[in-house]
Amino acid sequence: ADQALIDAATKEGSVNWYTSLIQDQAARPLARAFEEKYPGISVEIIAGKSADLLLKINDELAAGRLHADVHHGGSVVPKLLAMDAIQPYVPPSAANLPDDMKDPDGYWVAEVVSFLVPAYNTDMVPAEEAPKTYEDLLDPKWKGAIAWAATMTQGGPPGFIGTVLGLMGQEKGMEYLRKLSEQNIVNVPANQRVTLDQVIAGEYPLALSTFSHHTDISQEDGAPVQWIALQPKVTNTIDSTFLMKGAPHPNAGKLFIDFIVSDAGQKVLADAGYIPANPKFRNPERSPEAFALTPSLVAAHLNDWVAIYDELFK
Amino acid sequence: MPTVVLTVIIAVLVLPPLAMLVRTSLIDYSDGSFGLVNYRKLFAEPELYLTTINSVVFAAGATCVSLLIGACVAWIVERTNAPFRGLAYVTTIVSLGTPAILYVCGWIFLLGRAGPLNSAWRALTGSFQPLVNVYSIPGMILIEGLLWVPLVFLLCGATFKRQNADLEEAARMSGASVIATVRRVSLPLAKPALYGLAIFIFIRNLEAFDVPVLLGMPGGIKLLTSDIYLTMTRVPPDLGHASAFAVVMIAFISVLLYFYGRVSANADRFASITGKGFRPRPFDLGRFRWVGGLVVVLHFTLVLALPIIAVLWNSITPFVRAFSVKALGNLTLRNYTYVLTDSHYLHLAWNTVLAASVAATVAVALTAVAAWFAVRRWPASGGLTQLVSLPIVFPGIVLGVAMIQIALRTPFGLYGTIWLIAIAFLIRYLPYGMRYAQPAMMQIHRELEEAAGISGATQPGIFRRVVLPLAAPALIAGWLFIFLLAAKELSIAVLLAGARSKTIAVAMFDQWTNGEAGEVAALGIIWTIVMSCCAGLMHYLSRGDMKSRGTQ
Amino acid sequence: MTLEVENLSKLYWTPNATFPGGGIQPISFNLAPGTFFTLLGPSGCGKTTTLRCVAGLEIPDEGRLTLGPTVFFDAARRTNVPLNKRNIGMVFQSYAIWPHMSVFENVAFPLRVRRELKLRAEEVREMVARALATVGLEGYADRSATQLSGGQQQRVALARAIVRQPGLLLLDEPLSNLDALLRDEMRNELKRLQRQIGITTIYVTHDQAEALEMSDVIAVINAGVVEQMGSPREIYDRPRSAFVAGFMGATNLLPATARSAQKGDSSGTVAIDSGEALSTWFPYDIGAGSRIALSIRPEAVTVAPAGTAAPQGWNRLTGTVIGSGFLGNIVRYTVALPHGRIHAHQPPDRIFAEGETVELHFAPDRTLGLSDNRAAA
Amino acid sequence: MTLEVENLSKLYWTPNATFPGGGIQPISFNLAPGTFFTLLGPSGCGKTTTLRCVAGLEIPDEGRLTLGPTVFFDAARRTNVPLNKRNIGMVFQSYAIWPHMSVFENVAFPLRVRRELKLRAEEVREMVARALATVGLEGYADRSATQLSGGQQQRVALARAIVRQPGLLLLDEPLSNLDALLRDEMRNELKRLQRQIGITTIYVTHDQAEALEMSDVIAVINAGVVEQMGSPREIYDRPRSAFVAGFMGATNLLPATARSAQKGDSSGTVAIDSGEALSTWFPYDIGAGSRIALSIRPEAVTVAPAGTAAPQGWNRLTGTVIGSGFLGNIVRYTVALPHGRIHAHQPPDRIFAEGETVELHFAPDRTLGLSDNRAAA
Ligand SMILES: Nc1ncnc2c1ncn2[C@@H]1O[C@H](COP(=O)(O)OP(=O)(O)OP(=O)(O)O)[C@@H](O)[C@H]1O
Ligand SMILES: Nc1ncnc2c1ncn2[C@@H]1O[C@H](COP(=O)(O)OP(=O)(O)OP(=O)(O)O)[C@@H](O)[C@H]1O
Ligand SMILES: [Mg+2]
Ligand SMILES: [Mg+2]
Repeated sequence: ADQALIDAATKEGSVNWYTSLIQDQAARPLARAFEEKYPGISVEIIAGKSADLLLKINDELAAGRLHADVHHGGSVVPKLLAMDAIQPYVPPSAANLPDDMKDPDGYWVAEVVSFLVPAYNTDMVPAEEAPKTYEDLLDPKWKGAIAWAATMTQGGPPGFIGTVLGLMGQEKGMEYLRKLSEQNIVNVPANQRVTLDQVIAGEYPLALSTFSHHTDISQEDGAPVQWIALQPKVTNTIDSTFLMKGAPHPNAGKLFIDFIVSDAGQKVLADAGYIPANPKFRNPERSPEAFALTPSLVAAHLNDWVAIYDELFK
Repeated sequence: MPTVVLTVIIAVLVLPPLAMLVRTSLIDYSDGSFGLVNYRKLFAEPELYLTTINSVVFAAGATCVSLLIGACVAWIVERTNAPFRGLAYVTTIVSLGTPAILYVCGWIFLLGRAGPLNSAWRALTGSFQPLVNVYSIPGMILIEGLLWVPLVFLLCGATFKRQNADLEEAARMSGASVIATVRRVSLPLAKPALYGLAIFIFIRNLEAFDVPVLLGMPGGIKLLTSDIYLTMTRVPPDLGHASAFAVVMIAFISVLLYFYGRVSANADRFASITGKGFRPRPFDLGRFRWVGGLVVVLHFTLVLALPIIAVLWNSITPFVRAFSVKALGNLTLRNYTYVLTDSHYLHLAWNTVLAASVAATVAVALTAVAAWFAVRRWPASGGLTQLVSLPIVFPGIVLGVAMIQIALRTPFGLYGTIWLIAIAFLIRYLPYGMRYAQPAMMQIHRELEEAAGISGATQPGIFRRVVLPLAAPALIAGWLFIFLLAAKELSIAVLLAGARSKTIAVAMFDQWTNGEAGEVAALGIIWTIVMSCCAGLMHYLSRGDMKSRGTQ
Repeated sequence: MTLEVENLSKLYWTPNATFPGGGIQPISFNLAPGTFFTLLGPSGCGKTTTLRCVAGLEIPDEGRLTLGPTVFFDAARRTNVPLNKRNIGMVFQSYAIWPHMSVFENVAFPLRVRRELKLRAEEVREMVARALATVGLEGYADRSATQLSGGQQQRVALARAIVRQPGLLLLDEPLSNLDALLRDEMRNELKRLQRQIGITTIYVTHDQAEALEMSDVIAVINAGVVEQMGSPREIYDRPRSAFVAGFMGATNLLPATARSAQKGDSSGTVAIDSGEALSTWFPYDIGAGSRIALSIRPEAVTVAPAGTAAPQGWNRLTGTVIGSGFLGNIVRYTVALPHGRIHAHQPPDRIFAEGETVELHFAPDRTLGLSDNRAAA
Repeated sequence: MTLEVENLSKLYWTPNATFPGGGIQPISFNLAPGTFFTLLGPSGCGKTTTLRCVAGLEIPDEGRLTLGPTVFFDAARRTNVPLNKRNIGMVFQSYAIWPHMSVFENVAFPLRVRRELKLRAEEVREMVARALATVGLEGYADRSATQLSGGQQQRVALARAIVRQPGLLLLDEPLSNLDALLRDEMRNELKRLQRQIGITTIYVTHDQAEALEMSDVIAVINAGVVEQMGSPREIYDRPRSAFVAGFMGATNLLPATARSAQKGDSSGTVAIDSGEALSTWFPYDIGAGSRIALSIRPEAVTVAPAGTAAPQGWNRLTGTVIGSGFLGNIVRYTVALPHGRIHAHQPPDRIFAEGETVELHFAPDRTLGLSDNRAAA
């Protein structure tokens, strides 16, 4: 980053980072690394679910007292874009990223990505019986045995639906989903992690739409769980980071975004168990073929997907 | 005049969020326009009839469970010489200190399909059908009921503690057995407390999210709130639906509170602390002492031991897994080391204790005065009870949003500070304070206050020197309850947390959503221990205080 | 200070009732400073209600209440001095002992809450000790108030009422749970205190002897209405009605109807309902044809063996002894007449057997002809 | 049924005390069926404690308690019949009226909770109505118990105790808040009831007249110890000690020291502390040199103008009238002696002025020489 920006940022002294990244392992180490690199600028972490953070930003905007500088999140980008609340900014370090990891219009850059994959309990399901393709999920033996987290975000059933539609096309996709709905998928009213834990605990043998890195973490601890690189492609969601329009500390915000996307930042995220946006830091074994749900795609279709969920799976 | 001041204070606290609630209920979140669309949606629900019945059955059942267990145990502990009485307090305080998600998950863990009970059954019979299905209305009733047992226990305990033994002894002399005495004298005298509590818990259950959602949705049981939960988990949450529901609930509780007002209209009828021969003496259960002890132990097992064991288990296993001998091999204290070595939590703990204790103290103080005004029918105190009870219907997240909006519009830098959280806690827990304070005031015979007035005490003097000390057991119980509940309150704390005002609950939530179930459990256990120590200390101090006053 | 009570009234209405369920009808009296005023009347007649109105614990429906220069209450002008400003000492019928305080704290309370007294801890301790000594509870100061016997609690209530020497003392049966000996002591103590500091005192008791002995003025109340107010002698010797006579000390009431009108303070002859004619003294006017009762006190009746001659001019009746009761200093005989019965108190050395026929002799001036409104009450 | 109480004791210990704060020392008595037994004693002497032990409300420290064939309590054998199985009617000193019930429900309670009685609603109504009529509360059945005057509450408590005709009746000052007239009525009613169904009754009162008139047996208790137990006449006429004499009806106690030992039921002459020698009757043995008190009842003393001759053999003292109190049927004179004072009851027609020098005459057989343990008590 150029010195002018650093100076301006140092003058601002702090940056308010609204983030749903895991605190202990990602957010605080990242903030600490930034603070070490740029002494004099402190990172104020405002943590929460992306939904909660969006509510807050919404109210701040409505009251005209924006507090957030930098925000992180996937599903929120479309909403904020619609509200014209994002300041376009392309950090210099974004040059390291592939094209699908940054917004063509410069509104956002990817920070981390996630793979949404099915996971099964290896004690309950032998590896050879585990589903390999989308079609396998329709096997009657899975009736009532598949769970998913009933969160209405790209990371939940709507994202799965979007992927299916994207992979198979509207017509065939709908036909597939109809069949899938006859499997009586259990709506676990919690997030993906809890659903995965229930698989590990043996409550359900198989879950859809879980984060692959969660399974990786648990596997390391010895948990009887395995994720599946469902053929042809699993879902890939992008968590992006961006600068708020009218941010109270725009320069510090820019500097921080630049840091996140830089190698130093990406390394911290990789160490925390996340899958960084920069493929350089990814473990190729753990990067399946994926269908990317970009923010623009989500922005365009999320409501349709939710409607399909409401119709078929609720 | 003082009534007016108090009414204004409470109104200033309660009404802005209420206004926000009503406003939110009129917003159509799909396009941001105003209208009745949320109400229309609420009533257009095709299965409204069925879900209403489900909800009412669930709420009523759970209310019965908690009242039955809580009141029973409270009576045994406060009014008899059964053994193990101290255990009930430990149970209550520790289980109140345990975060609710952990608690509910503990139960799911125990009774779920993979739980020890069902696995044992499966191993025994080979049947794939589980023995108990927690994902059913009875399961939900049981777990929701157990969740509220501590509230009932603390409140009834405080009420029973101050009952005049003479009245019960007179019943015994008339030939009534212990049971008949309880049924015909002890319980009716505690009627305002019990009715108030029943109404309160019923409403709370009716609008509960967690258990209905955590257990009902996987089981395919739809309650009134299930749908609302879904709309609230969208991005951004559609708060309109929930708010509309809350507004409807307000109408409903107003009706219930009106009837409650009629039940408790004549305070004199429930006055058991009199100025003549008042002796709070326990019953001698005789041979049935051990039955009483058994009930206390059972209470301990159900409300504390079982779920805590589940949580404890989770905190020492590297990942979530069922009880098994195999798992004993790789138990680990890693989660504890992790939590204990991070000084970050110290800061969070301090924030939590600060916000929770401020909220509890102010809430108890306000409601004690409000209850006194209301019970003694001070002029213009008519609406106080209703006003104070209003926040009971605010869904946490709605209140949180309202607080954000209010804070953003106030000139002082309230936004993002711990004080905002404390104020939100205060508003949220005012109704709980009232539940403890009101029956306590009713127990005090009017003449005790009159005698103080005659002696020259001013109204504040009477309140401070006679009413407060006599109501102290209930107020202390209320304080404990609010403190412990606020300390683990999630939705508000998460929403209102600023960079420097996070609470333990926020940290737990964060870990929870990020898959650190083991760490959450460990943190939960540590937190429970800390809270139990706090509460135990508080309890001990107040008990010593009572003793020195010679009422123990 | 003079206490003036004017037309004070307070009625309780119970639900679904067309007449009040109790309370007091307009009542008026003036008490000179230092008067010991006793309210006497049957249970439920409104004594406590009257005290509570004076104390300011009930808001009267009507009336005016002043102590010296201060108007405590005036219904017409809507004045109402708050009770804690009235400087009244009161013993509640139910004691109203605070269970959360020790005996000491209970008694010290009136001193503690009045900041304007500015008492040092030492003084408080001394005054409390003195009050406790007065009621005979030395050594109980540190006891919890819930660990006292009934009589001890009552004494704590009394100590609390007198500890700060109030301007007006309201005592609602303050000695009812004490034994005669202690009661006697307390009575003297109270009387001494009352004389010494000249507190006007309103005293409620159900013990006629107590009322007669202690009071300057007695009011006999019946069903919320004052039947008679006056000095003890007046009330005892010249009761205004059969009710007062019957209430104020034991008496025999023989029903009769006045044939002719009778002037007050005159004597005449009356035929009682059972037929016998008796010479009677009428303390007050009696209308012709009105119901009256002849009141003869048991101690005025001499029981004599049948056939004994009565003193000149005395009334005599004949009857049968049907019961006797030993009361220590006297024996009470119950003698059945052809219609009704008569009680007579005799010295314990005069012994009659049950079933014995006896003559009853009593002087005409102790045979009082009184209007009898009891049926109406 | 015979009630046997053997060595019952119950001591209360207050914290930080090396001696008990109250209670009863071992006490024993046997009551034949239908006995009316009265406990009499100063406030705080342990009357209520005794009742509570008999009722089963306190667990005695020691002793044995049987009613007829059933052993209620036996400390040695650890028997303890639960109180609700003892079929006892009790009036609490604090009434213990249930505030949440109407008067009717309060009284009906003992009938309702005893299923084994199998009463029809009609019968219950009737029995309650009868009990309420007994205590003079007809028409109050539907009142809430909190809307009653003190005396009315007490009567409800009484009605509740008698409504189901219990096997044993324990009454703790049941009439203390009632006026003399009503008390008299209640007394008769109680006595009638007690005779009619032959219930053994233990009665606590602080009213000596009541105790004397109603009781078959009286126990005078002092500081947890029974001082004397016996029939009313015995206790009144032959009190065992100065305490009993003083407690059982008003008396004058003149302190003295017995020079020589004295046999019981003999007469002698004693010099009182102030010097005068008086002829005295000794009902019980007296040891040489022990402190005694001469007890002379006020009604045994005749007040006469100075110089009047005393009847043959009577004692005489000279003093000055320093006070008089009108008690209705009598006037109480207080006469100052050179050392001490004497009360004398005189008929109201005998009038002495304050300051007048008078003579006091009293018969030797009414001058009782009694051991005086009061200082020790
Ligand atoms: N719970 C208690 N703890 C300690 N001491 C007590 C307790 N109850 C009573 N006492 C003491 O025991 C003694 C006897 O009490 P009890 O109630 O039997 O007296 P009583 O004879 O009924 O007196 P009263 O006529 O005043 O009612 C009293 O001195 C009292 O202070
Ligand atoms: N709160 C009330 N509501 C209705 N009636 C009441 C209330 N308080 C008292 N009364 C009635 O008013 C009447 C007078 O009551 P009060 O207490 O003045 O009687 P009292 O003369 O003190 O009697 P006692 O000698 O029995 O104490 C009684 O008949 C009583 O039942
Ligand atoms: Mg009264
Ligand atoms: Mg007693």
